Amino acid sequence: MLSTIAMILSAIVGLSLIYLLIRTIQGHPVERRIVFVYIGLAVVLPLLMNKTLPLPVTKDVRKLYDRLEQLQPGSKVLCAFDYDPPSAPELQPMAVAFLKYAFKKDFKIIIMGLWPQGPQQAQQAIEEAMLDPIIAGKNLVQGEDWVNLGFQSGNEFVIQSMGTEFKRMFPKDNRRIPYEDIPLLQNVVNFSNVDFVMNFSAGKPGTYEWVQFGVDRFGFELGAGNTAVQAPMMYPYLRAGQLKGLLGGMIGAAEFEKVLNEKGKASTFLLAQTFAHATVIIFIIIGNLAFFASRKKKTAGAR
Amino acid sequence: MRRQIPILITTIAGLVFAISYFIPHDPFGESESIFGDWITIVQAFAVWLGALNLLKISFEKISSKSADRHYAAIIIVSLIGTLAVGFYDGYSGMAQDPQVSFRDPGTNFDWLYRFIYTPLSATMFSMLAFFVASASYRAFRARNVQATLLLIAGFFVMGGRVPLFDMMISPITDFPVFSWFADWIMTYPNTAGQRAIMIGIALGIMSSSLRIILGIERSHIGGGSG
Amino acid sequence: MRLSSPNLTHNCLKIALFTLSLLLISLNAPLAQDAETAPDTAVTIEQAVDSANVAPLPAVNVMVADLPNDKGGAVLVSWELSPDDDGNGKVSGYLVQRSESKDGPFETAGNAVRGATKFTDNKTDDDKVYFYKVAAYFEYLDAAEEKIRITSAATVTGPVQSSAQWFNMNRLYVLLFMLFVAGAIIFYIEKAKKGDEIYIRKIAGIDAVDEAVGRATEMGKKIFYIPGIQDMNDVQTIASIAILGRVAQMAAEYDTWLEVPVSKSMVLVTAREAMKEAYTKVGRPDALQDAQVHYLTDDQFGYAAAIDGMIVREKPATIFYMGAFFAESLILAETGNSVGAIQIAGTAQPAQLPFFVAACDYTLIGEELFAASAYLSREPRQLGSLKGQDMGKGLFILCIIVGVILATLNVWDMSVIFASK
Amino acid sequence: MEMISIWIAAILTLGIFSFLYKDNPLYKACEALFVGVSAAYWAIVFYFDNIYKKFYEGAVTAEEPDYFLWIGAILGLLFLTRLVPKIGWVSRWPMALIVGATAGLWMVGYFVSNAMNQIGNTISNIIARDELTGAIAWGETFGTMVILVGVVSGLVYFFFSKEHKGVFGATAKVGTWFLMVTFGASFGYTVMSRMSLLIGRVDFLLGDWLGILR
Repeated sequence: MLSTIAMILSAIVGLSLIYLLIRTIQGHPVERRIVFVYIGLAVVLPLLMNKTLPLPVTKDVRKLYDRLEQLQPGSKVLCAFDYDPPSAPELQPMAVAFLKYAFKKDFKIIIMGLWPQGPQQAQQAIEEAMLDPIIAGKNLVQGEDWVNLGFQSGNEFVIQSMGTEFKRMFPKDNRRIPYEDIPLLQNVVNFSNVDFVMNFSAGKPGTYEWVQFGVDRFGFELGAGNTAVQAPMMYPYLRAGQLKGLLGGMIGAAEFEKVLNEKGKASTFLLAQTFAHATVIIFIIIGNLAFFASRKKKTAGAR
Repeated sequence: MRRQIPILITTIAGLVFAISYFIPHDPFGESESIFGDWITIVQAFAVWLGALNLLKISFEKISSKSADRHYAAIIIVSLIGTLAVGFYDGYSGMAQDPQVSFRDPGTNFDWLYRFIYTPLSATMFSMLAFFVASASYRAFRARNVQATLLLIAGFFVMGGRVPLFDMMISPITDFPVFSWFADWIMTYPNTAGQRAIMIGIALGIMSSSLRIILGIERSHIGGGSG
Repeated sequence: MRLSSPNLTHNCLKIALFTLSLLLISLNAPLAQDAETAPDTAVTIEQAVDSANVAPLPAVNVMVADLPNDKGGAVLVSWELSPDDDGNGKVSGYLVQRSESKDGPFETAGNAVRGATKFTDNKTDDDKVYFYKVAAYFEYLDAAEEKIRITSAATVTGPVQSSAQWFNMNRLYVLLFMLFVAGAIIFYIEKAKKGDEIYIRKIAGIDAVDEAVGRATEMGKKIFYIPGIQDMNDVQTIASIAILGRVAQMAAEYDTWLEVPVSKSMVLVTAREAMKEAYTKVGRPDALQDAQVHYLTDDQFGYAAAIDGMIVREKPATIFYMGAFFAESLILAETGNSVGAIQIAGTAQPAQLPFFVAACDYTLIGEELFAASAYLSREPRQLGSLKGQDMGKGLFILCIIVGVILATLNVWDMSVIFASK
Repeated sequence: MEMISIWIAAILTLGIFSFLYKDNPLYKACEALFVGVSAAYWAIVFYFDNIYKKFYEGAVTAEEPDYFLWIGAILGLLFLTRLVPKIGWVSRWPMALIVGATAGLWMVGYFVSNAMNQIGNTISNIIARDELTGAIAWGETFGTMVILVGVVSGLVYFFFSKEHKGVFGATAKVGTWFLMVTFGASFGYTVMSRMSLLIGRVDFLLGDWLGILR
């Protein structure tokens, strides 16, 4: 019912864009608040439609998946959560999908954050992953199967220092259990004792720093989930092999969910994302048509 | 004295971190770790400086009867209130067995995080979606060759990363032409452009760092040219 | 594309092959983490009815060596896979043990997952000598859900001693290239200090400054100069202030009102000084008013909203955006565009450049901002650095071209000297 | 309780969104709340995860105290002198430590990761071959050439000590095209990012608050 109304409404909204085009070409651009309304509708209506779309999986996501598939059960994976709530719509679905997959594959997860909010986002992601019946059935134990080391200040200096000794930066875990008393961390001294590093990053410090002060110094393997703003800057690293795979933005998250076969939030947002992109594209076109029309008028007038 | 000591500290710290990349042996390896410890602590104090400074400015606003003193009052109350909750949760959590962290689900601090901090910060940034749309309608023009190229590339990436264009051409072909093309742009021209920018920035950082370590650049310690 | 070393690729392929078959068995058998001394010889268990319950063959060709290029305290133990570690599920992992004497007792140094061929023992003492053993083991749950581990025999390898190195040889080429670039920068700074002319090419956005200031004068409207939202510790803000000096000079000459709203108190002070200097230079120090440079707020969106309001009210003829900008860039550029101002922007924030290019008349891209600042200020430090960096770029361009030709002709793969770990 | 919490979050969300209509007291109040809560949030996390866990427990209550950490704490306290303008100049010491160390770390880090490794990856046989069959991979070969041309021409564009004339100028021009395509890609991705954030908020309003999704 709601879905049908939403579809009819979006058709009407779509048609009204033609009116907008005419107004703009006539030289009366509409107020910005009207544009705001369109964007609001472009996001609200598709969410109500509750439809999923087919999505091809790009090779950067596939690459990460292939690498993860090669990790053996029992592999130790360091997970750096470097983001805050504003970027959570993009990164949280990745983190949840990753944790679900990792727990199902019996990876040992070591969580840390270079952003103060990171470990808290990680707690939320773990909470959600634990709801999965298969994972719940494993009765995972904090300290043996996963550990949250918390946050440490110092940005890239934390990575640099961890290259020698994790314990120096994280003398105790989130629950203040001393590093040496945590079963999972026995014989984990520095990066040479973890099998893979996964980073969810919304900016600085983040994947940039992990590559520069981690991968290129200590030679571990790194995979990353990034906000879309940051993702394009990571392609040189991806090509040079400094990054083993990249999930870019919510679309990357949706692809990751697809390839891992974990249905999550990102996939359900795909339609809204598509509508929003379409709206922006249409606005750029309208704006530019008006721009050229006015330029033509001007040159004609000058003659 | 006021000038020399900071310059000396800058140079020593800079040299330690630059040299230890090449010489892992002590004293460089070890002093790097010690300096790293200090930096993490100093940065923690820097955050406290920010919070205290905010308090100071807000109190000043109230005492000077500035127009936005009401908002300054909100800042003071919310800042002190959150600090109180955080300290209470942190210390009482330590007394429990097993210990509970202030960020564990169920604590008051976590409630503040989920229901106050998260909606405020996330909504603040989500407003950019509206601004980007209105800017693309009112300001993003193909005013010259450069801007035209930019908009065309943006057009294909925006449309290709979601199944928008590909659905339109699905009656003709099943091959996702546009998403393939968006991917191609990202993998090749984007990599090339980003790489050129990256190399340029790396050289720029290298030269400014060099000037800082050698004491030629002193703006960070409140001095102009050397 | 060089994504991984051949050895790794080889192993990865192997691992991928038997991942699936092993997954089933291992689902309920996480690796034991606790330190315990494992028996030296194979254990046979009475209940072992399954053929899989026979101890696996040990790892072969175990090698131990000091971890190279480190600061000591680490030994690298490497081996070749146990013949049983081939996808039939008979190996669950490897147990690395060490002792200070050849005859033991041996203690656990660590575990490695199946398919792994190396382990770094990071807990060694440089003064001591160590012996290592690498055993393969198989783990399963018996009828009582008890975890049973059967460990293979293992031979003792050693002795080995860890040590610190004085120079990381992998990084020699990095050092050479850095010395070249650093040398060039210092050389040209000294040269510029002596007063030697250093040429800098014309930059489109900078040429447009005259025109933009002139237009404001003709129209009798204001000029806004926005120096970004970062403090004075950001090089972009420093560059911005240098450009402001030049713009202020022109504005003073033409007697046009130049307004600089800032978001950091340090920037306020510095911008005022730069303006004073500029106005004095053209002999009009009295024309400068304090209100021309003013502080708005530290807050990002608050700053953007305040400038928005100013632009809409005052409708300036020209707006400069120079410095470090973040998400507010598009809000500002859109509003400036809507009042028909000429907009000249410059930033080194890659993520904001698209918005400036699409919404402004001229944009200084990345390094052009610094070049413009050197070009206008003629300061030896900046000029020399710019020239020195150009030397670095020149060397890199040369290396790329020569390297690609050599690689394509299969003469020499030059990339090895750049790929440093 | 859950219900009240969600209502509070929803009201705050709408309060911020009210700015889209126009600047108003509710928005300003929400903004002030945000500034206060986030400053305190940071302060608390840095206190417990660093000052308490790293310094206090490492240098004061530990069995084998690491006395070196005291120097870090003293430098940190010196930083706070900024609050007192008269003695504020001492805060330059810790500042000098951070600036110096960052310069040293970055100088090498950027040079290695963003210059050396990128040059190394650009230098390759432009004829790409399939890893398994050894046949020429035309798509990858073309892509490799695109990257080669893009990197070189981009670097030429950022060359400032030579005039952009003739072949050099033409190359620089090609460089700007690459930069523009790069910025276009960035632009598209940024739009994508911003829209996702909004979708996240709308999902909260419609789903968690109003409960009309699914």
